[in-house]
Amino acid sequence: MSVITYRQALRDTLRAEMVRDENVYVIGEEIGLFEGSYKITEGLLKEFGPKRVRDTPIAEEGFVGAAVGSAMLGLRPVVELMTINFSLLAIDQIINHAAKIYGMFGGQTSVPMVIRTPGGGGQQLGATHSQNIELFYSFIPGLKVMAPSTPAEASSMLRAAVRDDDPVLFLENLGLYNSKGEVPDDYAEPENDNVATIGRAGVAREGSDITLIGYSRMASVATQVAEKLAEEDISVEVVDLRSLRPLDRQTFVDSVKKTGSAVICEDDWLTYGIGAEITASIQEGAFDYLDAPVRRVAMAEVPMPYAKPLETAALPGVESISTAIKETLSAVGKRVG
Amino acid sequence: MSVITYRQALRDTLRAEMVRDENVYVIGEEIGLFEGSYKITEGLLKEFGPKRVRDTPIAEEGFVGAAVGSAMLGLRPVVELMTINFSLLAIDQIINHAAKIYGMFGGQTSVPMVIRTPGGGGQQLGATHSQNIELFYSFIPGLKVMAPSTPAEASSMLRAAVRDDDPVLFLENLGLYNSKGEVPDDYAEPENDNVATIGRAGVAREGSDITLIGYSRMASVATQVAEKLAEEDISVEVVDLRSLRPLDRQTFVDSVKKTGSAVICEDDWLTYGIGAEITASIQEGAFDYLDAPVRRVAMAEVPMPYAKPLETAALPGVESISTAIKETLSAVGKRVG
Amino acid sequence: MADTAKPKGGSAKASGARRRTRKETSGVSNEKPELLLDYYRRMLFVRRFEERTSQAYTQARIGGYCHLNLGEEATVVGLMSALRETDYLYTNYRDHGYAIEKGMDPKRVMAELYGRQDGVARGWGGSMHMYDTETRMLGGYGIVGGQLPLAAGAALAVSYRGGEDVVMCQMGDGTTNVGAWHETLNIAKLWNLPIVFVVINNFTGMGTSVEESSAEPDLYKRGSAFRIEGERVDGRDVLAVRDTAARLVERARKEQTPFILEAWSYRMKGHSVVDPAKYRTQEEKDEARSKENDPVVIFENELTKAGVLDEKTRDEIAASVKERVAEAADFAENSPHPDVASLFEYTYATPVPNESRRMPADPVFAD
Amino acid sequence: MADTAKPKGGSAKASGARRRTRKETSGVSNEKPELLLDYYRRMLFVRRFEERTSQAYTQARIGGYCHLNLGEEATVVGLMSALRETDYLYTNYRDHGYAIEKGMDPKRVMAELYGRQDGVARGWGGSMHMYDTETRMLGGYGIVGGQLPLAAGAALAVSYRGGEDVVMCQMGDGTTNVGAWHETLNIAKLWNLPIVFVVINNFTGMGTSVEESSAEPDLYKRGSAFRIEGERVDGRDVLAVRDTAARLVERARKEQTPFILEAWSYRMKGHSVVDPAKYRTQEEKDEARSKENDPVVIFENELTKAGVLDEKTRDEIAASVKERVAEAADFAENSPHPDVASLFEYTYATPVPNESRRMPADPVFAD
Ligand SMILES: Cc1ncc(C[n+]2csc(CCOP(=O)(O)OP(=O)(O)O)c2C)c(N)n1
Ligand SMILES: Cc1ncc(C[n+]2csc(CCOP(=O)(O)OP(=O)(O)O)c2C)c(N)n1
Ligand SMILES: [Mg+2]
Ligand SMILES: [Mg+2]
Repeated sequence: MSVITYRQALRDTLRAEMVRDENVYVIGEEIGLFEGSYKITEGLLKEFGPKRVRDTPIAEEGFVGAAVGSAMLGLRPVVELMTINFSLLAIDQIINHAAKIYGMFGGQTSVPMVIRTPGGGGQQLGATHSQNIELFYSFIPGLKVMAPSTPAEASSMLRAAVRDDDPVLFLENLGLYNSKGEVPDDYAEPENDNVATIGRAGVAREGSDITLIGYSRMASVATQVAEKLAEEDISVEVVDLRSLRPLDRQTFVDSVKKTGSAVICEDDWLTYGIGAEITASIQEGAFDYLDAPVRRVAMAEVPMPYAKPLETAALPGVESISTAIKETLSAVGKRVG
Repeated sequence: MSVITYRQALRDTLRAEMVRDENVYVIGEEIGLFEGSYKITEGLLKEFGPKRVRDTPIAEEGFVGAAVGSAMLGLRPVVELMTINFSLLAIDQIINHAAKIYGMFGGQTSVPMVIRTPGGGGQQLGATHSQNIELFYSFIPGLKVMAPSTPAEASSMLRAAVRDDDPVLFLENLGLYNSKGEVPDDYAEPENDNVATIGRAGVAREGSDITLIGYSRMASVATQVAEKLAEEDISVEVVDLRSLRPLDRQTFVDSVKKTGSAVICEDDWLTYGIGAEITASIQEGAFDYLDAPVRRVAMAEVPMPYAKPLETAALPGVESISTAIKETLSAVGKRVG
Repeated sequence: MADTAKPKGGSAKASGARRRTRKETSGVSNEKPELLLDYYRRMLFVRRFEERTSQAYTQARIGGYCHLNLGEEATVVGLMSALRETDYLYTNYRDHGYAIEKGMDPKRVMAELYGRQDGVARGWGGSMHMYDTETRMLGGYGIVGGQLPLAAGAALAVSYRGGEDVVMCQMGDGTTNVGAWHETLNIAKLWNLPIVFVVINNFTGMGTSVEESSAEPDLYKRGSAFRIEGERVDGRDVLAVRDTAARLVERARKEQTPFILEAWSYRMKGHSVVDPAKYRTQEEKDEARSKENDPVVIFENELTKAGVLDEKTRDEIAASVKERVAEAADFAENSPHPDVASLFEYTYATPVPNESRRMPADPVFAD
Repeated sequence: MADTAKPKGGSAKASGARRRTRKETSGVSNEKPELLLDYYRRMLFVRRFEERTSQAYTQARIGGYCHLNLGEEATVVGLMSALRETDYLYTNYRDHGYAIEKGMDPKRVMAELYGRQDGVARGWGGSMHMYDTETRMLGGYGIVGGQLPLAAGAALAVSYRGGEDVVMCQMGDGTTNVGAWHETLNIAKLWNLPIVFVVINNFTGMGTSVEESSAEPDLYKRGSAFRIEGERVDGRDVLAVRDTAARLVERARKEQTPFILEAWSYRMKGHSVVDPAKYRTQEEKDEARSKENDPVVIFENELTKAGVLDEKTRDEIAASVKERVAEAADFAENSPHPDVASLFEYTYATPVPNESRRMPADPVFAD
């Protein structure tokens, strides 16, 4: 085991997949000479040359669509969209084309491609650059959506995404790139077959009092919350969704059946956010086990302000999540530490 | 009272608003000479001329954005997007611009505009032309989203949308354009001040056994279901959401508190669909009143197939909704007719 | 850039005049009779196929949006004759003729229109979405301009692998105004992609004219923003289309660079089958449907005048075309509807756990 | 179309040479000294303001993305001098200088950078989103190209009402590759809108060169796809920029039609404050920061040579600029942070029932 950053895990795994399969190439804005806005493609242009590390003009619709077309002929593009906010410029090619081509033409041609893109607020980037809109892609049959929260997941899940024959939206997070974690020693080997299963959630930490559900950066915040509350003798089970589409309902429903209550924490807006589906699924799958309503802790429903105090107030964090957990536990009559 | 179509209600109200306020103009593809793909703008070019009825090139991003810019200077554009599917080409202008300008610049300039667009499956239009993606807009703070289901609502709600100072996504439905209903005799008068309140749901039909919730076309299907089940002595209360953002939770939660159970019917896909939020809200707002899990009847999660039998199977309808209602009622131990 | 014979806004007279001029420099006399008859047969086939399609639509055997190639037959046959079998094709939703001419079995094209299991896309696509991996027709697309980036991507894959293939990307005049046009052509030129963008100029989007929608109405010149060469050709003339297209396709293959080809012709009917085209004046309607502008009639007359087509052959061809179209309709009629049990077969190519396979009435949890 | 002095890929030598050529035809001798000193003062102010901004960013007083106008001072001042107060301006995120030059109080611009209540956008926008209804600077925008359709829409509103105003829409070279460029310019020409599209060519997007991203690297020529005239100007030369811009702005006003103006100059530092520009060679860095290419130095030398600027005046100006920048920073520092209680004030202009005003820890139902 070695301890590396989430960024390093992505970069090295991407490199390994490029070594393994020469149909894999990366494409996006400023990923070559500039080495990526967030340096995930550092060194790749030098190693693989411009054919396999393709800098594009600012033309999200054009180059995402071109990646889709190339995938129709069997290449395996890994697209970088600088942030998920800019995906709105390419969303027609993602939703109306990448996600539809397999089904709309009766299963003749698959579209093996990955779109890597970071979400994440909290960087004072303002209203248009701080959105968490993975919902849009998670909603679409024909797409798969993955959201790793640790370096180890980032590696095994990116490998899975690249090897899968369907279009995968691979959600990263600005707030996770520098976070560290353990990975297997061979995580960067091209021969590595440690491939995550798309469509599976995981229990990141076991607990018995309540289930706390998150994904991406909020899964890691959830773990912090659990650690903090453990000191107050509250035992929180943390479920990391990992895959937003398909959604592994059984894993979190089973957890709730065990604990009897749940809180969801999410970086996106509450109304219609990812947590709505999680909540709806819990009430349907664990109706008789629920001792209190499922609570959601999400971003305040405003365009994200630039000013730091406003931004901080708008975002969920350890404090607000802990509050919701304690309120839920008192609603079910469990002792609150 | 007169009985007219949903189409006529829209057309005549639009005309009346144009007469009332000369800052109101309509803009979109094929709305002038062609009189609109679905003829909502019939006769308007002739009456108001090309300045106020502006045919555009096929350039959704460009003309929607231009409408936003003109609204910043105080015009009140009513944009037609031929179907909501094509809104994906303009979504950056809608979400990153129209919805952000008021907040991002600290409340200096509002964006008084309406984007009218129909959703709707069931017309054999295939995977890219049959989507119900109002979710994307309903999720966005800064936008308002309205979804009328009857001619009377279409009229009073369009009037409200045009007079509101914020960007409103006004959802119509291909399957509703020819549907008929009563409207007040003066519905087409420019002086008419019958303006709906944005942000309010309504009880479309009272009942006591169960609450059935829908919006747009599915609200009208819900009423059909209620009528049919009434014959079997099942009393269904129908809630028409009308406004998807803001969402009037209290109205449907109050209904569920009365009936003790709920089913949601929706044309969009189940996972992460509009119904997820409704369900999540019900479990939070009426937790102690719910006698059975809230069920959702939604579209099968596939890209919409062209072939009629497949399309029909994929869509919710009176049958499938009735089934879910009866199953829910037997789960709560109520007599099923 | 060559500018051959284009009627601004579509005046039959002007175009007729220019057309004659062009004719002096090429024509049927240099061609093998069998080839000419083959083109004629194919053009007639597209014509009759589309007429049958229209009829079937009216009889509610075909649903959805349905756009026909009526008036565009010479362009369809000319373009497809310029491609190798191994070349790739992307088109818009007005794709029936292209599908057939690229090599798909008309029976299966008609079956697709009927939404049947033997359709080229198993009934999942319908009129706007003909597709066949085998013949390398990689799709009709219903989102205006959606096919452009895809086609460039296919060319990118060819170039990535050092292949010899060319991609042809068809679209309408109105499509040159979408953002994807700009982004795609820029990329195609920057990356030296072997692709020919073909703009079918029928002078109108649905009802909006080229002049009202394109600030540079000479569409083949719009490549200037990318240093892409363009040519215009009389799309009513199958030989001119074939020759110009072949020249550009071969240049794209050899020079590894994109080109634009604008082919103009008349849309004989409404935008789609259900459109009565009320926005057209009677004069415009007459012009669009006049014999002078009808590529099938034009070619028939030329072949007759040149002695290539006699009455007997014409009747034979008409009969055989009629029969094949009838066969296609029969085949479609008798092909089974897709099985509802197959509804979840085509959402994903790689199956993974927890995919939703719920019918509308199913609860989220099976048990 | 005029093509003045543009270094392909940016060779200082070549551009220096061309620059001299141009100088023979215009210059400081025809201008009033007070005006020249005013330009100088304003350019220097932008320079020092941006340097202060950079420093404040390093001290974590400013957050988010932060893009500076360093190297672009002559362009900023020249362009803004060509506009009437009543004309409208839209820009990209590299907007501090424009905001100030369009008339906003630098104190409030700095306060916006600090995210404070007295900021021009009350702290909601930050560096990329300067905005002020009063001075008709209708926004810096962070989505590349997002401002283009908006600016055209503003021009549409002017035209709708028969007004006299012109809209200027600023953007970078990389922005000419987005789809919105195409859609917007086409519309602007079709609809006869009074708007000037200004492309600031600093030879690069973030790190990608114009040649690698634009198949027509002579950016002012890209209007050819819409029959829009374009000109190029040496953006290091404040008078040349002012004159060319003024000519196009007045033509747009009079002729009610759009124009393109390309102004080239060097980006002295990285793309944004945090970018060390490692992808640039030492030679490129030297060139971008050389005195020969520094618009402030160039103008200072010219004014000195022309006898307009003596040492004393220079020092006075330097001191007054320094003081005003310090004042701005002080003002910003002392402006209060926005009140968290105002978080829900700016989501909607028209309040309606059931708006969400929940903080993250709040339940969906208050009680
Ligand atoms: C993005 C998008 N916008 C609008 C439409 C609706 N639409 C379908 S066809 C059409 C006109 C296209 O005109 P043109 O490109 O000239 O092709 P033609 O139909 O004349 O062959 C329009 C506006 C669409 N399908 N997609
Ligand atoms: C739609 C979109 N794509 C990508 C980005 C990221 N981005 C920000 S600035 C920039 C480069 C812009 O270059 P240019 O237009 O030349 O302007 P400059 O920064 O040189 O002034 C990019 C790619 C963005 N903000 N928006
Ligand atoms: Mg056309
Ligand atoms: Mg630049």
